[in-house]
Amino acid sequence: MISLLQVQDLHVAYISGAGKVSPALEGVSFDVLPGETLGVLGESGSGKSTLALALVRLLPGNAEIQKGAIQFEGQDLLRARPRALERVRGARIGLVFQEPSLALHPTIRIGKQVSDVLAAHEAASRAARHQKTLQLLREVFPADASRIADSYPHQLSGGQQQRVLIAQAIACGPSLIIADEPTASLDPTTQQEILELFRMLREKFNLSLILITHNPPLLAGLADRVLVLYAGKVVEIGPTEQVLGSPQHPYTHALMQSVPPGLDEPAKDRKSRLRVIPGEAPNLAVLMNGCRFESRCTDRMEQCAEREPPAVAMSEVHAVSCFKYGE
Amino acid sequence: MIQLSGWKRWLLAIVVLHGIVACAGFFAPYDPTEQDREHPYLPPMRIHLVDTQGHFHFRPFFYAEQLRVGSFDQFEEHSQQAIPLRFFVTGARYDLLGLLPFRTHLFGAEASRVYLLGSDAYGRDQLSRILYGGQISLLAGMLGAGLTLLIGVLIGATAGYLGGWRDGLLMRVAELFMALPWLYLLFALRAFLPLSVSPVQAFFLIILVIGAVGWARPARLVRGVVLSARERDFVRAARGFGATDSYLLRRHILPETSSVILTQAAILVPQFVLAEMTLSFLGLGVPEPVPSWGSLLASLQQYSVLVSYWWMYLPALAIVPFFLGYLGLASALQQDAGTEKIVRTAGGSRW
Amino acid sequence: MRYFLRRWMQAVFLLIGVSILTFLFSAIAPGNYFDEMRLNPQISPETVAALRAQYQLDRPLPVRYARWVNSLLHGEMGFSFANNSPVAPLLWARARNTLLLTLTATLIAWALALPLGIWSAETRGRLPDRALSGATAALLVIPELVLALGLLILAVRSGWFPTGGMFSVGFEILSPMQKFRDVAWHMELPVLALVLSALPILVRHVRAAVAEVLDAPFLRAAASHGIPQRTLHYKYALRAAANPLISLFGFSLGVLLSGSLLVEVVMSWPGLGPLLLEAILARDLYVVIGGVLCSTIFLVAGNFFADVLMYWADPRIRTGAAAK
Amino acid sequence: MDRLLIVEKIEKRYGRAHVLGAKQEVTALLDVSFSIGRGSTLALVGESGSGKSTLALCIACLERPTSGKIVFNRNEITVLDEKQLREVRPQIQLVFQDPARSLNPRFSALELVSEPLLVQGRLDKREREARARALLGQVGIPQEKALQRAEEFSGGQRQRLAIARALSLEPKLLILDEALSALDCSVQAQIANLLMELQGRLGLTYLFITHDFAMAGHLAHEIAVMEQGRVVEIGAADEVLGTPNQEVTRRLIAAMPRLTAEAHAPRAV
Repeated sequence: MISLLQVQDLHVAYISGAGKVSPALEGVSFDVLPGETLGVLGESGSGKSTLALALVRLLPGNAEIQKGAIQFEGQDLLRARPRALERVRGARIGLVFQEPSLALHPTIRIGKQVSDVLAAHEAASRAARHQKTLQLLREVFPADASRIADSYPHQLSGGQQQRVLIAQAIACGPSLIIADEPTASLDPTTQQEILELFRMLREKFNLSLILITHNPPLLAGLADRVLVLYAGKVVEIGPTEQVLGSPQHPYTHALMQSVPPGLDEPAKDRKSRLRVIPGEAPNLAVLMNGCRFESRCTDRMEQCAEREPPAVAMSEVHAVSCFKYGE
Repeated sequence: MIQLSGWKRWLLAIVVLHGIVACAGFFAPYDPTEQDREHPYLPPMRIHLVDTQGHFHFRPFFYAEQLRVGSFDQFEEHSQQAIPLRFFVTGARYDLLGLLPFRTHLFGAEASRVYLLGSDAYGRDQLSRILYGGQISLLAGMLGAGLTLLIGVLIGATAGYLGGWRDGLLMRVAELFMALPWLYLLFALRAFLPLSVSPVQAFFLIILVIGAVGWARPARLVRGVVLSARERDFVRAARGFGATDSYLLRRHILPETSSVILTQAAILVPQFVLAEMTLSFLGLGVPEPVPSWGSLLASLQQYSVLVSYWWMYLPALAIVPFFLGYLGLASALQQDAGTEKIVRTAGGSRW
Repeated sequence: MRYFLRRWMQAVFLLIGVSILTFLFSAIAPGNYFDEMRLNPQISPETVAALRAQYQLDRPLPVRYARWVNSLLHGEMGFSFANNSPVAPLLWARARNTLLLTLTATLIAWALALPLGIWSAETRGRLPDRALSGATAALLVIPELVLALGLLILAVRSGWFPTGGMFSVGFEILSPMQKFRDVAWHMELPVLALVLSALPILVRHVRAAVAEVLDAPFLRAAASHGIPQRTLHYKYALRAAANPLISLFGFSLGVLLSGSLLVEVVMSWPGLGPLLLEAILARDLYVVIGGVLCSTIFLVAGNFFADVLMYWADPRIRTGAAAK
Repeated sequence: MDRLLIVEKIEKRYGRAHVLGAKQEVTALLDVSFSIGRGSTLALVGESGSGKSTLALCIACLERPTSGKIVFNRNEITVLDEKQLREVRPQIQLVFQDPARSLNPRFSALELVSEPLLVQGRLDKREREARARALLGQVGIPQEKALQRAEEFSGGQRQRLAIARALSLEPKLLILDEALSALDCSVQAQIANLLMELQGRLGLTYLFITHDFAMAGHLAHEIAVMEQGRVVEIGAADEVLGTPNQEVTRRLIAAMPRLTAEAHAPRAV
């Protein structure tokens, strides 16, 4: 199958006012197939939010894409003109953000905000847009779409606001949705509802989905493949069951160990200590030669501090960047 | 070289400017009240290095001025009488910083008085009057700002920390003061105080009036900071390990207000210098013969002065470097605090 | 509607408060019109006492306040001793001129400040923004007193503008059109002084308000939906910045009213400024109180207008979510 | 078993007086009763707005319940006045969700941890510093970082600082108000382990407030479930998790994200 999105060797860095460069992403490569869901797993400081913004070229002014290529539906987004980008954003790629309460304009009605997205990409009459807006809102609010359309953001709950953002993201029939921690600020039950909604919409519109999160269990049962980011680098990528079930990279392995066991485990196991990763994530502003995880790794070898480990293919679909599996 | 960051550089500039005014006695060639009836409204003198014969002199000199023949207010240079400018001369006695008696002046001349910035109706030296006038205006501004901030912080912190009806009452009163355009309020307060008073009384009267006018805005700002600080988790935590109110205020809450207070100070001082100038300009401030920047400008209210003696406007320009310094300090402080919000609530440099 | 009712009540309480406050201060004040009169050897102490009694200045404060409120309700606002006339007509003649000056300056200043501020925010950190910031800083360090005097000297020396007043000699015989032009010509200089003194503050505030919104997450979200930049800046950003800008409007009115007071005195414009100054020098109590109250009414009215705008612009107020 | 804390029928209502309108009242807690045994952990689970944090503030003596009684260490603390409360508060310490906000950013690590001792007037300056350094060691903060300011620490380290500070007065009860929620998975695990280790070593009692059933199941001996200001279910952790009685509990348990994919509806490929 031909990939929908192909990211190659992406490097992004933040440049401080004093000209100090601290890399956020280094050599990130992956692809997304049509209709596929890719989970991006990373803890704070791993560069996962930077990745989301870099994909649609909405990085803040102090960030710089240093090199790489982002092929999407046959064009390189890193070389696209601003007008071409406006035609891609919202129309072909939809974005869903972490804080829904901040991502909606506070003084414009919901319906208007959704139809503005349509207006930006489609030449249609006002009445047609209104119809389409209601239809879109019905996808996410089967019960009371028209009441929601007349509301202002502050009148909605966090979960409802997130649904509106999703409606905006799918408004123009995109082929890819990028969701950056879409459920982090929500209650557990609302969280499940939103994930369920993603699952439903994905089937219905044959969407590809990039789901970015710090919480591994969220990806189980939703993502087809998982990409693990650590300190700006891809450490492991592969099918979800393999990456979460039998992680190969020492970091992924340790991360999965540190998740509290589920209810299916016997009670006495639950009261034991969790396995933890010692130490702290590295400071990226300090130049490093070797593996980023070297100082915290239990399996470290001599070469780990000297060179960066290359990606090693465990199988056709599973790759790990670690010297444990050869050069 | 010491590298000074942001606001400290501006603070240094302000300190230097104030230093010059504070040592007015040294920089001013004459006593500000000393009259020279021979030379009323003398335009600023030209300082020469080359004489009429084309000879170059290392020591700057000026020509004595004499009345033009047939005129009673037009002067011309007396080209035969070149008077050299002397530095560190001994002249009128003054108290440096109000303490040390001194007689040395930065510059002066022997045969005739030198008027670098011209003279006024009584032949008083404008430069000296500007320098001495600055002492009154700046001191009034600073003391007024100090008084305002004291009242403002006291009321703001009380209202914010106590909350409840006391907060409501104090803030309603603050709104009362802010509902008035500030110059009207200043006028009203001044109107109800005695008109003809001695210069010293007038000076303190003005500080009192200015101080009473401006407290509402800093009070509201401080209250806002205190109110939000009081609800901070770290204040809760400190209460949790048994901290008393006075400890919380001292260690956790008031330090939060420091950047607001500093910024307000940088905004209020020039505002209040201007307030003093305005009152004195309108004849409601420090009376003659004591100079202040405002009363120096008062003569411009006469049409004839406006038309003929442009140098009477020079005192107005003296405040520009001071304003620049304070504006720079305020912006640098705000940038330091990392919020443009304070700029907005503080309202630029005027109400 | 409860919102308006509440605002209206607040405004009324505010005016009552200001009037009581000014009365209170006037009561503490040593000296009044008749004390100055007593210094005049040609007027006998008995006459002064009689006059004091006639105007009931010897009565306690609450009584005087009640009498003053009563005369206010009769459209007089007390009595001016110096002008020997009720205060209200005096004030009204002058207040009109002050309003003319202030409102014209407000309109012009806002018409300039909005586009300049937005432009500055849009080009943050780049050349237009830096140039504008420099220009506003330069204007900001020149206080209005200095500015007004400087402009006046310019007028006197160049002869381009009239040097004060509101009318030319022989104003009465001019046709309405000529009258209008004559007043407009006299207004140029004071309005220029007011606009130049208010403009830097307004531009800076507009810039800050818009710049803050341009950084807001919802604008980035809207951009991620492909909404074009023009719509983003002129529709989304301005609407979101409306709130601080509207409250800035009330504030700007206060600045300009104060500024106007000074400019009027310097340029001898027959507004409240000169009247108030004369009244202060003559200790003409009720005129001072009236003038202060008058300015408060202007400001309160301006703020009320801003509240109406705010209600219209912000649904959070309409739906009562901002009540807390 | 000996109960360290007994909460009986407490209620908390907030009244908001209004100038024009009538007084509005919000009920945050309604008829809440439970108890915690010495040296054990009770997890309080509920969604946002269920009244968990209000309850925490009431128990920490930072808010007064409108009615009901709280007995701590055999003393009824709901009847004490402000001065007496100041004596009790050190024995009950709170750790907040966001350490960035619960630590004064102007203070150094050492100042932060020794502040409670200073406030309580315990020990002299040298002893305080020695004690603070020992505490930093206990929570795994390296000694060379003792003089860094709070804002220079990472999120996990800040939470360690907050715990060290809470421990400095040797409290009997530690209230952990969503203390792990803002942290990354791997950091959560580190702090969870630290908490278990401290409990074992110092015999601490925990009130663990969370919306995360997985972590509650891992840390707690007993679980109480809250909804709309009430405790709707309470019992031993395994019973509540294994055989939930209430609809809310079942819903919350069902919403727990699980690593094993079978938990979810299989996806048609």
